[in-house]
Amino acid sequence: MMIEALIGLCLLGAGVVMFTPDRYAAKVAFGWSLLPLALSGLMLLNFDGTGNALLGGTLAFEEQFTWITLGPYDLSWHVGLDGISMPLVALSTLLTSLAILSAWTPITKRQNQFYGLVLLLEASLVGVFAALDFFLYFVFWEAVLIPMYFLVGIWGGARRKYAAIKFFVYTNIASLVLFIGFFGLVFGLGDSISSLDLPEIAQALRAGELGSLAGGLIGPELLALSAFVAMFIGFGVKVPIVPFHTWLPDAHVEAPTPISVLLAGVLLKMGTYALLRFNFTMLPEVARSLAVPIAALAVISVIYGALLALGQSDLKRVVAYSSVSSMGYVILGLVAYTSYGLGGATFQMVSHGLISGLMFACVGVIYNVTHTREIGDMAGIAERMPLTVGAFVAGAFAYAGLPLMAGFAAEFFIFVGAFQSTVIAGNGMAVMTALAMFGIVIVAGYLLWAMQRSLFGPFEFDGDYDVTRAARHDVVPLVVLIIVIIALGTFPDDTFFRMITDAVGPLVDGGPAEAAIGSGGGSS
Amino acid sequence: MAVPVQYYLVLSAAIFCIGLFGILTRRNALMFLMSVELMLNAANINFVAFSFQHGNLTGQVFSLFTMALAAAEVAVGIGIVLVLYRNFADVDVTKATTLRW
Amino acid sequence: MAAEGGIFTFAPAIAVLPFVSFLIALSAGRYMPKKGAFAGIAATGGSLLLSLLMVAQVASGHAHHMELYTWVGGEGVPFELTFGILLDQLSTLMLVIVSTIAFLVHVFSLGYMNDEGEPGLPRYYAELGLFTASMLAFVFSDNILMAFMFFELVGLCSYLLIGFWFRRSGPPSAAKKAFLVTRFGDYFFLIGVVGIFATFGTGMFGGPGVEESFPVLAEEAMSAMAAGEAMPEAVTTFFGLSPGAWFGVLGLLVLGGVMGKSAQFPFHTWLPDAMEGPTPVSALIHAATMVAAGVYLVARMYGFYALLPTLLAIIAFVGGFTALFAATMGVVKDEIKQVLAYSTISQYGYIMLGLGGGGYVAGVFHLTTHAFFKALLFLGAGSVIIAMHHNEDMWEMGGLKDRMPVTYYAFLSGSLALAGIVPFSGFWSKDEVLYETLVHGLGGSPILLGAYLMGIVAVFFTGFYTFRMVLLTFHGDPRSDLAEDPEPVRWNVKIPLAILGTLAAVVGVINLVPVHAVVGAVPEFLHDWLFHGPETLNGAHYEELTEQFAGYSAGAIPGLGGLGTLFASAGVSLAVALAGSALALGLYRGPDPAEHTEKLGALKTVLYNNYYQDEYQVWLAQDLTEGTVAGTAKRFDDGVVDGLVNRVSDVSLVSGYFLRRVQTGIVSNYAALITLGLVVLLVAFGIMGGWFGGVFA
Amino acid sequence: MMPLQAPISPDWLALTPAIVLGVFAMVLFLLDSIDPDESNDGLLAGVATVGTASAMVVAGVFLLSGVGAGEGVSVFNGQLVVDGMALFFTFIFTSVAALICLASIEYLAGTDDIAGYYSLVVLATTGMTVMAAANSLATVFVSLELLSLPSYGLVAYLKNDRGSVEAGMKYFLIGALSSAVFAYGISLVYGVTGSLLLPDIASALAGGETLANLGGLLGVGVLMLVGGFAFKTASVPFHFWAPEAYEGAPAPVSAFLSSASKAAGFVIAFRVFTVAFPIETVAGTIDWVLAFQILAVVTMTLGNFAAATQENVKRMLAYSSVGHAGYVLIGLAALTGQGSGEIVLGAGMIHLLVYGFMNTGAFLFVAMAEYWEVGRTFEDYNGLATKAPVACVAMTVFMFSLAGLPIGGGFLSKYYLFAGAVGAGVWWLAGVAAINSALSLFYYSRVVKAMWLEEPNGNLGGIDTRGYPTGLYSAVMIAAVATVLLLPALGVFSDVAFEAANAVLRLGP
Repeated sequence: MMIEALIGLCLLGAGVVMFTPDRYAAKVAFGWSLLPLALSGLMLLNFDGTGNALLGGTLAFEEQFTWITLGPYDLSWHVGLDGISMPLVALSTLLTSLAILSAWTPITKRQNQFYGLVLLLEASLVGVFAALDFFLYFVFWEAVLIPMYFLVGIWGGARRKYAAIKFFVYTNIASLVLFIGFFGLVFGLGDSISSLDLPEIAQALRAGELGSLAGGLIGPELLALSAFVAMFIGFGVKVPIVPFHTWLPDAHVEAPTPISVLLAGVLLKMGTYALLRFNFTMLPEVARSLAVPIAALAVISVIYGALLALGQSDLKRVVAYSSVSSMGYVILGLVAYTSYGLGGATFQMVSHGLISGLMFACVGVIYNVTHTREIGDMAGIAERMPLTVGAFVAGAFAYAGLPLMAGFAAEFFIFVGAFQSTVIAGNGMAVMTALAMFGIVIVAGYLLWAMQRSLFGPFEFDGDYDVTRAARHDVVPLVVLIIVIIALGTFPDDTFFRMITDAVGPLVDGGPAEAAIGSGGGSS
Repeated sequence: MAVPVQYYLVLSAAIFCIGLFGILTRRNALMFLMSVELMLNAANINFVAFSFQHGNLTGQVFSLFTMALAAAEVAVGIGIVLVLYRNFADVDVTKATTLRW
Repeated sequence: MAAEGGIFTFAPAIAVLPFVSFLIALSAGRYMPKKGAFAGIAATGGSLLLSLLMVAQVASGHAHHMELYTWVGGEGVPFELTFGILLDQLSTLMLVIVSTIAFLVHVFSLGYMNDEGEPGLPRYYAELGLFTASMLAFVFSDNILMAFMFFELVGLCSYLLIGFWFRRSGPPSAAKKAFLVTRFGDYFFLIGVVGIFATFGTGMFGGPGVEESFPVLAEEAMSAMAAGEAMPEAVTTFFGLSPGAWFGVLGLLVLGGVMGKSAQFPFHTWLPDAMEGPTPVSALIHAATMVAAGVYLVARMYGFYALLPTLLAIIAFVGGFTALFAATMGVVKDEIKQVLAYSTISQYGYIMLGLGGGGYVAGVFHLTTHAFFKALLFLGAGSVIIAMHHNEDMWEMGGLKDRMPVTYYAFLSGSLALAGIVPFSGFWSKDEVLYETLVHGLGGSPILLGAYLMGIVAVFFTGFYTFRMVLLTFHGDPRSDLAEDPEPVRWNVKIPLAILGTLAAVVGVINLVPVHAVVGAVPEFLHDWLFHGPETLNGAHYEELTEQFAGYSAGAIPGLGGLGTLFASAGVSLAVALAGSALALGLYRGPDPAEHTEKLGALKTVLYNNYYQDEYQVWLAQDLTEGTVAGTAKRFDDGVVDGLVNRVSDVSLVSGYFLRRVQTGIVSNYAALITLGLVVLLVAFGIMGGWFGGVFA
Repeated sequence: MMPLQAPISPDWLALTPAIVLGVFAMVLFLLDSIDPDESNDGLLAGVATVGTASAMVVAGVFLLSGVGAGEGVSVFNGQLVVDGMALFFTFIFTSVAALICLASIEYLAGTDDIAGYYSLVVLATTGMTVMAAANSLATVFVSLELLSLPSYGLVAYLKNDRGSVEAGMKYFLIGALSSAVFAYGISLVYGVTGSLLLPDIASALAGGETLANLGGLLGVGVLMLVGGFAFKTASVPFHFWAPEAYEGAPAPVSAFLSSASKAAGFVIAFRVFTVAFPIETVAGTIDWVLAFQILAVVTMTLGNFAAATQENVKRMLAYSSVGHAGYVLIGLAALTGQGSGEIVLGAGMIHLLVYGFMNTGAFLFVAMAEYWEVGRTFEDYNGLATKAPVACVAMTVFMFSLAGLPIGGGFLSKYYLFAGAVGAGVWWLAGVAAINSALSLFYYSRVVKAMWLEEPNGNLGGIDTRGYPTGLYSAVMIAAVATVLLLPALGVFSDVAFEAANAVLRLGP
């Protein structure tokens, strides 16, 4: 019942906070958010899952009972964690608490609603990562949109309404596309499945029981291919993969900082997590056959995103676009189908969550003081707010892949895994990897350039706010994040990487996947 | 024996079309109502004819239903035309266009 | 290992101590006397002692390797990534060099930073400590991944320390440039590391108790190929290349990082800018240690490069060319630190030349001597800069030799070493570098002779700019009021200078090759030291490799024989050095020397502008990448990609607008449309269903 | 749950809901005739509400206790059949009607002849319940008219409101036309098959030679029937009345028509086409599945795209209700024989159930806004949440549930409809539906945006002066709670819905 307790705590907290007077809402929300955080920490300590959740691994904190029977299919409440989802749940709870803390300064109106929605968001995020039944998963996946719409739309910047509706509709279209694609598979499986249980479906698909659809009009191969493409696009929008990324900068720039933290930190991971769970776990053959275009998309995302970041003058936009770039690495790692590639990709989800969260938090703290994010509007503020700038520098180097920080670990794993991958004939992946790796140079380029322009040099600031040190509760999240980032980068194995590699093992060639199919039960 | 059923069918179709034509062309609400009546009666002709053809009474009974309902319909219709006139000082159905798009 | 565990168990402390001082200075620095300087001094002193102990231990015949911890492992992954310590002859030697200079620089900083009352000293000492820790850790890394990690960390520290004076506009920009240029090199390096792991499944350099190391695997693969046998399973080459070719590619990629860090052409442009940092930093990082990291890496994995003649030739040529190229730029500089910067670039060119020319010992030798005398020169320059109130223009100086004798004599000894005048250390090492290149060039690899020639010519310029610098700074009459009565410097400046001055003069004795050749009694300490390293990591092994795979063999100048060649080469280099020095003396002697640069004519501007190297690189980075490419990408993204999204929504709204217009509000139109719709349906389905046949039949 | 076969005797007792409704309609007349002059709003509303509610309870009990499971109870020689589907829809009609009656108290305060209003509502509901059970084209036609005639009156109920009158006029004229078309269609079908009982029609066609001879005639007839249903369900091209009627009519009536009356149209469509014209038999002559596919696409597209550009919230809801008719049409359009038809049919029924609550709720919220004299356009709703947060939460639930976000039952039913379309091989239909659904999110969220994101523009005084209308407010709340609960608790209804769908489909061939 741990997961239920976790989600329940968040929902209950949301309810409580909604009806707390504004004066106390911030404190209450933060205090409450520590409960799920503590609980997830407890779960992390007691985590006893092995193997892959979808391929017959033993799950931690698993619960399953039938929810609704819709015609031939059972919808069930089925939750559980494996080595892939556990880190992401922990990430969500941690970032939520820190986001709430970092909201104390900027959020001044309708506070109880704000914090209530944030806790609501946390509940749905945990649900997304924990759900193992498609409809349950989809409920949480869509539920995330609702709080986000309000959080961006009410507390956002000047063009918040445009950004909110764009994010809302864009991602909703994506959801519909992936929904249709996925149900193509469900009906293609015909009688071999009796529920929308993801493990059952995944194992049935891997056991090659996919039939044809529309009275043989769409054969199994075509069906698998089109479903893969549909789901790839659907999830790709969330990631986001170029060219489906344009909602991101708008949402990021307009969203209030704490929400940008969650958006970049956790919401984008929903997409990559889903890609790993659905596309790359359920349809490995298709993924391999499409390795070239997918890897190419990954490389384009990395380089193109980095170049766009280089072209921005708004600190938040810079970070937003570099998220596009970093997510490209994840795709590259996923398509590699090596333990280092898949593991690194998952590790990158966590590390990028922390690092981008740190960067956005820093930008936010600076914004709280200067009320501008334009690189040109300020210079040499390091003199006035040393701690914040120090955190910013740390975050920038973490982003640029400085060793012994999480970013380097994740990216190095991805590079090694992708380089030695054989999914593309003639070591094509090695070339792709080498190309993608140039991202680390561009990243360093624009971050250092931005820092030199805005943080260092003689102090200049044309604005009528006096630039002084940030409040302590603004800096705490930054410090915490830096510590976690370094911890992950220095001891990847002892933190998450071992459980991750254990969970992705069955996906790798020669992994115990086939064995799992048999024992996994459920299918056929 | 008697007149082949096709003729009735043609007749009813003709009447139906006349009614339809009336609806499309007349702007007076009452004319509109009458045209509807025509169409309903076209249906009645069919019912009676087919009932004769099939040798069961279902059709004839149904035509009675239809007439009754037509009467009720006209009653309601007249009421509406009345309030229409009260509000728009006209029974021209094309005049009342405050609600559109 | 337990047998000689003993003192080695303390090895990690060598790096940990400075790291602790970093933490102390960072957290408590501002409350401490001297803002945490003492912590750093104590820590580096401790590292120095430990390093010396390690040397002693290694000297007693035991190289040592220990696993620190597993970064990534377990059955989940195909190969482990670990951290470990490799203590052999090479690394211990380097440890001593680094910790010595770090120690002295900490002391010197008391004078240069504290006494000058700089703000932000805790940050300074923290960063200094972090750098020392990373550098030492890099030195004793036992595998290339760990090496890369700390290679990057020293880069970070360099960035932070160059930008220490972030309130000015110059330092941050210089720091950015330094990091980016080296990062560009590291990009290739990282590909190389990834490639090495993908190829060999291990990144180990080797050493006692290491069963699999990539240089050895590479050697096996190569010899297996040569013998026409199958390659060892552990090795997988890519793109269907032969081992030789593929290893060459990997070697080149790693070389990218080396050239970036060691400021070899064309990645040399960051080093002169890096002089924006505090002078002690320049001495420690940008002269003696971090810049040495690149060449040290080549020496560290020499067993790999020795297999690849092409790579060796490339290294030698890059080295030779850089040596000459940088030296020529040094002759016209006006700031003292600029001259030193270019001379640093040039000297590392020599080290590369030595390594590429098959002179493993020679390279390491010059690395050692250069570390000392260049650190000395920078600290001397620092002392002068203190005296001149941070004015670095040599034309403002002059006549300082009487006013600050300690600095002068120390500086002079350093300069003699740099110029390569017998018997100062620089002479011995540089001469050996050139000699090794020459003999291998004569012996079957004539291509090296080209590199050798460049090296020899560079010697002339070295002598010239060195003594130009000395004369302008210390001799003649003071050319400014500052120079009239310079600010005195205290013990904490003089002592390091004295120590280094002595070292610069005498450290050459560790490898007196020519002397040894005549008087066998005089040992070649360094040569023996390096030749008795652990198997596959010692000079002897490397010699075999170069001979077997690169076809290097010692030749001699016809008619002179080995000994003759040795002395001929020594004589030549000495003569050239003297000639250069003499020219400088001729031009800049006297109370009030003239500039003379006009004599160079058009060449002058080219030299002043450093052959326009910065210009094209800045153009590449800023104008092309940031301006053109990124700008275009931005326009494309906003206009086309995002524009498309917005157009779609516009289109649907417009179509909605037209659809609602169908609702005219006139009920007759509705009736008409309904009829129309029904009729259309009837006709369509009628034709489909083939009706109308049945009805009127 | 397993239906425990409760044999009900005499069998006409299965019609209890309809009977209850009829009785209460008479009671209302009685009360009115006792003292026609001063009318007691509360009493009348109470009676109507109790009547419809009790009918709802009976229907619910019958439904869950398995009365009419499987073949169902056939009454009056099969003229009427009370099976799962009949009871399911009866439940929808009566629950909506109950909400309407509850909500109308304050809304109609001040108008005369309130008794007439309520009795018309109850009578129309009676008509619907009979439609749900109608098993012969005769009963279908009669009950349809029994629904239509009161509806005309209800729409034009505000005799002095031009909008209401004009709406009534248009609704009536189009309705008359459609019923004429419908009647003619029935006559043709009768001509071909010689019967009006749906099963008999099916068996008459089963042979095939009838089709061979008179296929064309049947085709014309069937298409005319389609026209009749299209009118009731407000599907293109017979939808033109809908925007006007919904906008002009009193808001509760709009809710009633757009939820219950639409559902009634669908129930007869479901029954007639699945029972009387099994697609396997008639596909060669008249492929009504294809017809409904076309109608579905056109209807949902027109409805949603037109709704996207409205300024008036009520009219937006009207068009969106046309769009939803398009979605539910998938229930018929996907009966291609491939895949399991029960999914789409069941999903369609569930969607109508959920829609009954969320759409009624939305219109009732509009009614409340009119009661507060806030205004009708999106701009008028600006900042409403600052004054009436709880009500706005309810409206948000309705909007997002209509848009298919997982905050209410609308999510499950809508997405399951799409899934069913994919399963039936008409994935392109699902694709079109997806585009529409995304667009609908855009315009539904405009309401939410106005209420929560915008600042008030000073037209919210009415909330303070007029206060909360108890009945209306509670109706909205009930609808909201029901909508939300239908997400987790849908299982209660989904089982019976799918059983009913199964039963109906098995009746076919």
